[in-house]
Amino acid sequence: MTNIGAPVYLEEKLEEISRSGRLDYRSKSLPTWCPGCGYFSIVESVTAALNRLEIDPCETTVVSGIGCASRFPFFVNTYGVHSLHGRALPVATGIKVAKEDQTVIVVGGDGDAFAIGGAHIPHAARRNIDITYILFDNGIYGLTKGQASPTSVLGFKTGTSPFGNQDRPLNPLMMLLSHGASWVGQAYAGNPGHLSEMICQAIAHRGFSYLHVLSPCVTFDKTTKTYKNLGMMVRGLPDDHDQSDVMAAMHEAQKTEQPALGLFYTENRPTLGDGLNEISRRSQAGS
Amino acid sequence: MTNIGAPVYLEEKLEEISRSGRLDYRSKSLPTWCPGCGYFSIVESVTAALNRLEIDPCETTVVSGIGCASRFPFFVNTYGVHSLHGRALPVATGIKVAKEDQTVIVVGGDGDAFAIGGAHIPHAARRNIDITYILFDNGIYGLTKGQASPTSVLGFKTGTSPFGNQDRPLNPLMMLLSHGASWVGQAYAGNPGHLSEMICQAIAHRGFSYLHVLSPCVTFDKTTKTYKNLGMMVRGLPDDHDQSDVMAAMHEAQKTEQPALGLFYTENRPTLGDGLNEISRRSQAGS
Amino acid sequence: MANRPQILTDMQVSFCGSAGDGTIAAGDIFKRAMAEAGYQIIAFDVYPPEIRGFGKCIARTRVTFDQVYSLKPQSDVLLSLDDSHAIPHVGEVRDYGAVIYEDRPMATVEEGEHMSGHLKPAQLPYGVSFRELSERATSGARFRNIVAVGFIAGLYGLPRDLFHRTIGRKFAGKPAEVTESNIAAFDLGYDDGAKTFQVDINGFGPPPKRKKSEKVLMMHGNSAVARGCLSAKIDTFFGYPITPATSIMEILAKEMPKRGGRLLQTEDEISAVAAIVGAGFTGSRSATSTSGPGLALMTEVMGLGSIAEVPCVIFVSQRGGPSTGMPTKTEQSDLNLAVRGVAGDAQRIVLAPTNVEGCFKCAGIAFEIAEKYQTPVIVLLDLYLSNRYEAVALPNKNPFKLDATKWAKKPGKGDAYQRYKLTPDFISPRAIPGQQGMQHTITGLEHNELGRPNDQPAMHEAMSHKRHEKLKTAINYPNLTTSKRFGDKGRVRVGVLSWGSTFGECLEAMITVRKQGITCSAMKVVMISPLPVDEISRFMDDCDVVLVPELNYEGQFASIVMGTLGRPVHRLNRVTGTPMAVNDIIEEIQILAADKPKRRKAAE
Amino acid sequence: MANRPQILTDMQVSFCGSAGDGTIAAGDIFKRAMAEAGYQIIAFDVYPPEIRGFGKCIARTRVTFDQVYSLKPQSDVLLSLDDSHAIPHVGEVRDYGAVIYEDRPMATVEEGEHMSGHLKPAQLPYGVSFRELSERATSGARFRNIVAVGFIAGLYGLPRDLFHRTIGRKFAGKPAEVTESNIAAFDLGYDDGAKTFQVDINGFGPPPKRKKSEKVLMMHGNSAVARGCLSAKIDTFFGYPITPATSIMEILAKEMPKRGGRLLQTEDEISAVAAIVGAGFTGSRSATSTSGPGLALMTEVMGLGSIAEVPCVIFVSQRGGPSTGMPTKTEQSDLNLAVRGVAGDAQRIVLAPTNVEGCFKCAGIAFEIAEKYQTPVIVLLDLYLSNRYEAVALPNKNPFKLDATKWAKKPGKGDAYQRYKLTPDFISPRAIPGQQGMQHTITGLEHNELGRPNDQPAMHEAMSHKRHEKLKTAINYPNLTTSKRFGDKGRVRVGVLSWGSTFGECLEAMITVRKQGITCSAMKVVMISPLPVDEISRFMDDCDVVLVPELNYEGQFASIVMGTLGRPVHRLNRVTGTPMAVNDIIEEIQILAADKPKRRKAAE
Ligand SMILES: Cc1ncc(C[n+]2csc(CCOP(=O)(O)OP(=O)(O)O)c2C)c(N)n1
Ligand SMILES: Cc1ncc(C[n+]2csc(CCOP(=O)(O)OP(=O)(O)O)c2C)c(N)n1
Ligand code: SF4
Ligand code: SF4
Ligand SMILES: [Mg+2]
Ligand SMILES: [Mg+2]
Repeated sequence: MTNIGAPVYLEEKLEEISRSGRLDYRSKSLPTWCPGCGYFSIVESVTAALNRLEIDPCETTVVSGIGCASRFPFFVNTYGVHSLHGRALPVATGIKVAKEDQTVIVVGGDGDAFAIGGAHIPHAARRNIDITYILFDNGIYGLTKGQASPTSVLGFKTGTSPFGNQDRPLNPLMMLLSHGASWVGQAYAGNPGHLSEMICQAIAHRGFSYLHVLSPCVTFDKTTKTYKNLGMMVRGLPDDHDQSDVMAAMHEAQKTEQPALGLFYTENRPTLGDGLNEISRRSQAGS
Repeated sequence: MTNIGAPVYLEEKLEEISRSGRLDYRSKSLPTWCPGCGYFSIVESVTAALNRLEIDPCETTVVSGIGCASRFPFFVNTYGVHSLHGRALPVATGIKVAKEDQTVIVVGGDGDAFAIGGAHIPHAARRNIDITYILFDNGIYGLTKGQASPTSVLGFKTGTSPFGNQDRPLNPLMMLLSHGASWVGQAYAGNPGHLSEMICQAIAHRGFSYLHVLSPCVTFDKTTKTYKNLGMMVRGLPDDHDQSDVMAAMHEAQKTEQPALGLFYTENRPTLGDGLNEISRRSQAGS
Repeated sequence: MANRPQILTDMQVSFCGSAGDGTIAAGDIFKRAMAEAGYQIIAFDVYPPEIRGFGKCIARTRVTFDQVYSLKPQSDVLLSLDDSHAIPHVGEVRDYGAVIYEDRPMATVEEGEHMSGHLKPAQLPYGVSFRELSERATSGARFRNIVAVGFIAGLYGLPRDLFHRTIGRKFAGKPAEVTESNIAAFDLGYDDGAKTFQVDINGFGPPPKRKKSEKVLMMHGNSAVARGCLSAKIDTFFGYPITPATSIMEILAKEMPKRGGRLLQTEDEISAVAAIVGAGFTGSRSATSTSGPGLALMTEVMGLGSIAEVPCVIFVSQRGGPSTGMPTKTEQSDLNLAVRGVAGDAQRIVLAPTNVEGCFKCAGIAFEIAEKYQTPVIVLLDLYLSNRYEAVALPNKNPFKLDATKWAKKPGKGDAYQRYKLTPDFISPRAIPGQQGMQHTITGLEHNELGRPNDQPAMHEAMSHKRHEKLKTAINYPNLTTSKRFGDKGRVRVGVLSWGSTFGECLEAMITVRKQGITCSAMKVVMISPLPVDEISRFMDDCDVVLVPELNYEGQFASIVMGTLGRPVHRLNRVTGTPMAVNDIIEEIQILAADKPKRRKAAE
Repeated sequence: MANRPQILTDMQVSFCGSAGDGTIAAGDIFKRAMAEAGYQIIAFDVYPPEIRGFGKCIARTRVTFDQVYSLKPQSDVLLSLDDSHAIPHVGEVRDYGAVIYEDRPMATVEEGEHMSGHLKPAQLPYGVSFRELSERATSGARFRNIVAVGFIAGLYGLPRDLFHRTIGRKFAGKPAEVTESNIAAFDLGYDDGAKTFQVDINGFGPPPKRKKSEKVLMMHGNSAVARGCLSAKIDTFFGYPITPATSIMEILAKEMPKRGGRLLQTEDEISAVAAIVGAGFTGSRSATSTSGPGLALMTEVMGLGSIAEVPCVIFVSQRGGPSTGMPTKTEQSDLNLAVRGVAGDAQRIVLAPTNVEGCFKCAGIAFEIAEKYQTPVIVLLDLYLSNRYEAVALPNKNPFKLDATKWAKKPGKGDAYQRYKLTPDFISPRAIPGQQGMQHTITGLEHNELGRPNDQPAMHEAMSHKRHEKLKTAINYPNLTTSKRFGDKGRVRVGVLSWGSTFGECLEAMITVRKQGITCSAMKVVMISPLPVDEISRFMDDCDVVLVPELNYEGQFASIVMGTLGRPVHRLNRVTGTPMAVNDIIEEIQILAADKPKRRKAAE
């Protein structure tokens, strides 16, 4: 786990990919991200996971907000909604409630999720809606050309924090655990093998799964969350980590100086769909 | 602490109050709440605390959203903003950033805070803005005549959940701890002595203080968070609870079946105002 | 004595008291019994804004043989359960109408605070001992309101068993004693009323007979909306409580799950509207409901719905504004927001029903239109219409189309599905998740036919054109009356152009002035956006002057009409928080009719 | 040859290439050098929507002796750094203008893809070896764009040291080699240009002299807004990034702390506007900035600002809509939202500057007006105005009042302070937190003079009246030109009524058609809400026909004018995402002028 590989680009793997069937999940639009952006490995991993899980592209909907990360749906050959800044989760909620049999994946950036979209996350988690949320954390606003985000580190100089960011960054993993998410994990764009594995598990989980992906913005962050820095910081979860112990998960999540990759916490409990079915049952039973 | 007294109403204490000087903090409008509503003890405790801390009414601004709880500012003789549903915190942020020397108190209901206002709490907490947030948790939407709220218990039948609420309630204390609030406590409207003490401490704290007040809605909740039920559930924090240990605080906050009253966590760290001053200093120093 | 009617065929009863008196409940029993009997009903209650507290409540019910369109400015009966609240309303009782009040109030009443001292000479006073009768029936004063209902029923000789049935139904869930006590109280009141001096000597005539092919039900605007949704087979509903829209959601929360529908209370209005866009994308019939403050929060997502072309329905019940405003008062001032409150050029479909039956129709049709034109549809009510009760004849057969979608065919091999194909009717054939080989991504960015981001001038021009032209064709949607003219045909002195709940009052005013010899027509406009320009133009061509009465300060509909047609109208605006007084409209028509035919600077 | 000018006094240069070519940087050096020399400048760059990627960039700069109001439809010089992007723009070069392109591209170019094959007969081709010269100067191809700037400077004989200084300043923070390499590249380009055939034989004339009492600065609309804020001594700013408004916030983030101001990036636009309402309540001069999608989110809180009567300022830079729309294209389609996008009857003050200098003025005045009338004020720009550079003469003395508040006196003993006192000028004297004995609570509920909730009819009528009448008086605010007429006086054939960034093009069109013998005036309207009705009415009285050109589909300003005045206008709408072509306006004026004087059905 400490041996994090170099980023892997599509081009290099084209041969392997076309054999695998993954390409059926790719759209004809090539990603418009900056060369070297961490996001390339995420799109690659998502298509690989869908392929591996044999989920039909037409049974999958990918929902995003606005941001570099949120351009994602255009690059996959599933159904997609490129919605509004911060609103991917409620749009996805509508989709899942209306069409329980779709596999719904939500993608987006740190600003999209924890700034403007912050009201929605606790509710997706507590309701345990059966969707997968993949959060692309580059610690910056990429699309608007580099301003501080809720996960920007202290002191980071950006367009809107020219004298250094003074607002303590949020701890997304702690938050999601406290909201009651039933699957919480972390991965790193610079470790695509592990990323791919985690995405597979997250999609396979029945309930709300939250995967936090650390992903460098090579254009607007040359100093803090770079491949170099992150590569030195990330570590694996302890071997004896108990994935069913929420306090243990929080304990690990506190160590933000050394972000751990892996599955922090998982539990099985009724999903929102189960709850709605229960309501239907009761109403038809006459109470 | 286990000996929770009966609710105390203004009328009974009128004599004591008028001697104390607290009445200077009361406005001429009498509360329009239902007789027996838990909120009466909160308004009483806030005025007592301001009086005890000798904060001039004109140096205090109370900000609220919309809801029964949010009618609060009309009943005190400070400056006040009765703002919009869910927006008390950002309005208060504007006030405090603009006028650092005002004592700013935010009040509001569970729906106001954790449903529509959910995006704002993490940011008030992480910035450590020096305001006091008193949350009136009755587990229901009072003003709109009884619908489920984010803290309604499972199975609770309300206007919008006639077959029983299926959405797992949020755990506000856990959330605030995970957001990095620098003072997190809990009180109960049925224990006004302790409530008063906590409000005093919360206002005195330098930084963002969050006080969660359990308060029955006697009109729309006859079955779950009643005086009777809450009175049997609440307990004190363990004697050896370490208020500087965030993991210990979370451990206690997990026990929602037996809500603990007291100060869960506190720390001293720079406030938003300190950060903004630091920015000014750096900018004037030329970097 | 000349004014005094011989047989009463149109009776309006107002109950007035404080929140604790059971005022609203009394009105409720009265109107339900009369509707049950087969009369036409219009009823509207006024509440205080506080949850508890002792604010004034008034429950007004108008009972008629033939259909009418609004409450009358003058009631036939005022029943006071609390004189301090009711005294200011004595003036609204007609000459030779009845004023009924507590004869023996509990506390001694101050000089001048008892109703008996405030009656006008021609009004008929009935002092009744509500409290004593209640105590006699049930050993408590709690049933004063039921005694009062009984008194009125007795006074007019209305069938006793009719009321017994209504009372029985109202307390069906409760222990048997509750019903019994209520009936006992009612009967004592009835006996007292029956043996007193009769107010309208020939009593109240029997109700008209009904057609077999319809169910007549008494309901308010919000329940009619809920019924419309259920008839149109709504699949999903996402909402957030807000007065005066909440009851739409509360009714659906009870009814949808029984029919396999799903309802979720979201964390706020933004999530609610985002969720219906998500649901709409999947082909689900989805709706939300809110009021002005919530609609303000929804504007951004509704813009997404417009450009991404997603069907969904938003019910809006307006209340007094701006901002939190007057949550328990009525107003028509969210029209601007509904029609023009959106970033960029995004025209919307906005329907505004004018009565309770219209609420049912517009609610159901909204789903059809949303699907057909692939766009958000707003249905605009107000507190008055949401809470106003009418006896409505519902068709026995479901009148709504259950699929109005133009579906796409699977594209040929190698061809991609074009979600935003430019077509002669401006509507792109649709595909939804789950359909094989039709995968696509919808977006709020300007896009090409495939849905890929594209901001080239020609593309933006073509797509803007498509989106606007598409909506224009909705004016001719077959199952919907988008506008309709009533009253005199051909050239008229005054035309009244009206929308929403106020149309009832306009119609009454028009009928009245025609009797006075003024040529007059009234046009209701149900589709406010896009505006049925041709019909309105033709109507205006026929009118010497056009009057637009509205319950808002700015004359919002008047501005929309003038802004679209570039022609002047006269505004009549009231912001009292109450329905518009028919007399105000009549007066304004009279002034306009008396004026010189050509008034140039009319727009101000 | 007749068309060829002898001395060039008006030069427009377009650099065109892909994002990686340094196109925008080349334009930037060129316009800065020319502004520094003292010429008048208008410049506007067009970017691709992606962060990276290889989309087209065009940097257009117009350099003139006297003030002009827009870019010309035809450039004098097109400099191509990438022929695949530049070829479609050859048509916008005038006859006998210069087209400059890479003579020796790196890769072999396909048949038909080299610029030389696309020139029109009368255009002058200049093939230059940018790449080779760059490599010669710096051993790399990175400085092709600087070579290109040098070539143009040489071609026109512009002072070499002027450009050296500008380059030096641009790279001031970087290592010395960077500046040296750039200057070397520039010089090689210059030498090459100087020794070639001269395009305009007498060269470009010397710049005009300046007045001492003003600073002339080149800046874009957003920086002018930021400067206006700083001159008005802004205290607090709360904002959330969004294209094309972000740079307002980014400039203020650098400048405010130096002056003791405080700026906070909030979690979203709702918090930003809520925070400025909070700050405004305390007496702080507070502002935010956003674009259409953010404004949509702000509507609810802005309604609170209106009814609670809190001063605050919202800068809005419009982009292509609806929804996320076209973030890097210009449009004027958020007008409806700005003026009418609010729940309830809440009129707003909306100012729309028409040029960069106006951005400065409106920004500063907005704080005065907000304070004076105790209300939110929107200042409406668009991407074109936000990003357009002009040389602006700023007054040396601060032109803005630093306190425009009507303050309250402390009430007498026993009297309560009335925050919403009804006064003859409709403005209630203000008090703010910290002032003793003036405590009060502001609210979004309808309220009485004390600010206590009150929804009685008379109170709501009085307060609605107060809020609307108050704003009407703002039309006469002394330091602000709310509308102004240009061109012919008295009766004219065609009047052009215009707002925002498009006014420059309207002015150019008006000047042109007057030379053609058409009587014409152009009126700019700077205060869009409340509308200066009298001035516009008088203007319309003078015009046979009125034309309203706008960069939106629906003719939003036209509808507002018609909706307010009830009089028809002609719409001219373009939604290309680019500034309006002056020629389009000219053509439309010509058609209207040629038509019969009376056209009735004009409104469509
Ligand atoms: C309502 C609204 N506000 C602001 C914006 C501008 N905006 C677009 S993306 C973005 C932030 C992107 O940051 P993040 O979510 O971290 O995604 P990234 O680009 O870093 O992948 C912002 C502020 C918008 N599109 N809509
Ligand atoms: C934007 C908006 N949405 C909805 C409402 C209606 N509303 C008023 S208060 C309230 C909920 C109140 O619940 P809570 O915050 O728990 O306060 P409580 O009344 O229980 O004290 C709602 C939904 C509103 N005023 N504004
Ligand atoms: S700006 Fe940053 S996040 Fe956006 S595509 Fe480029 S590298 Fe990736
Ligand atoms: S409704 Fe409930 S919360 Fe509201 S005042 Fe009454 S008891 Fe209190
Ligand atoms: Mg980011
Ligand atoms: Mg509550």
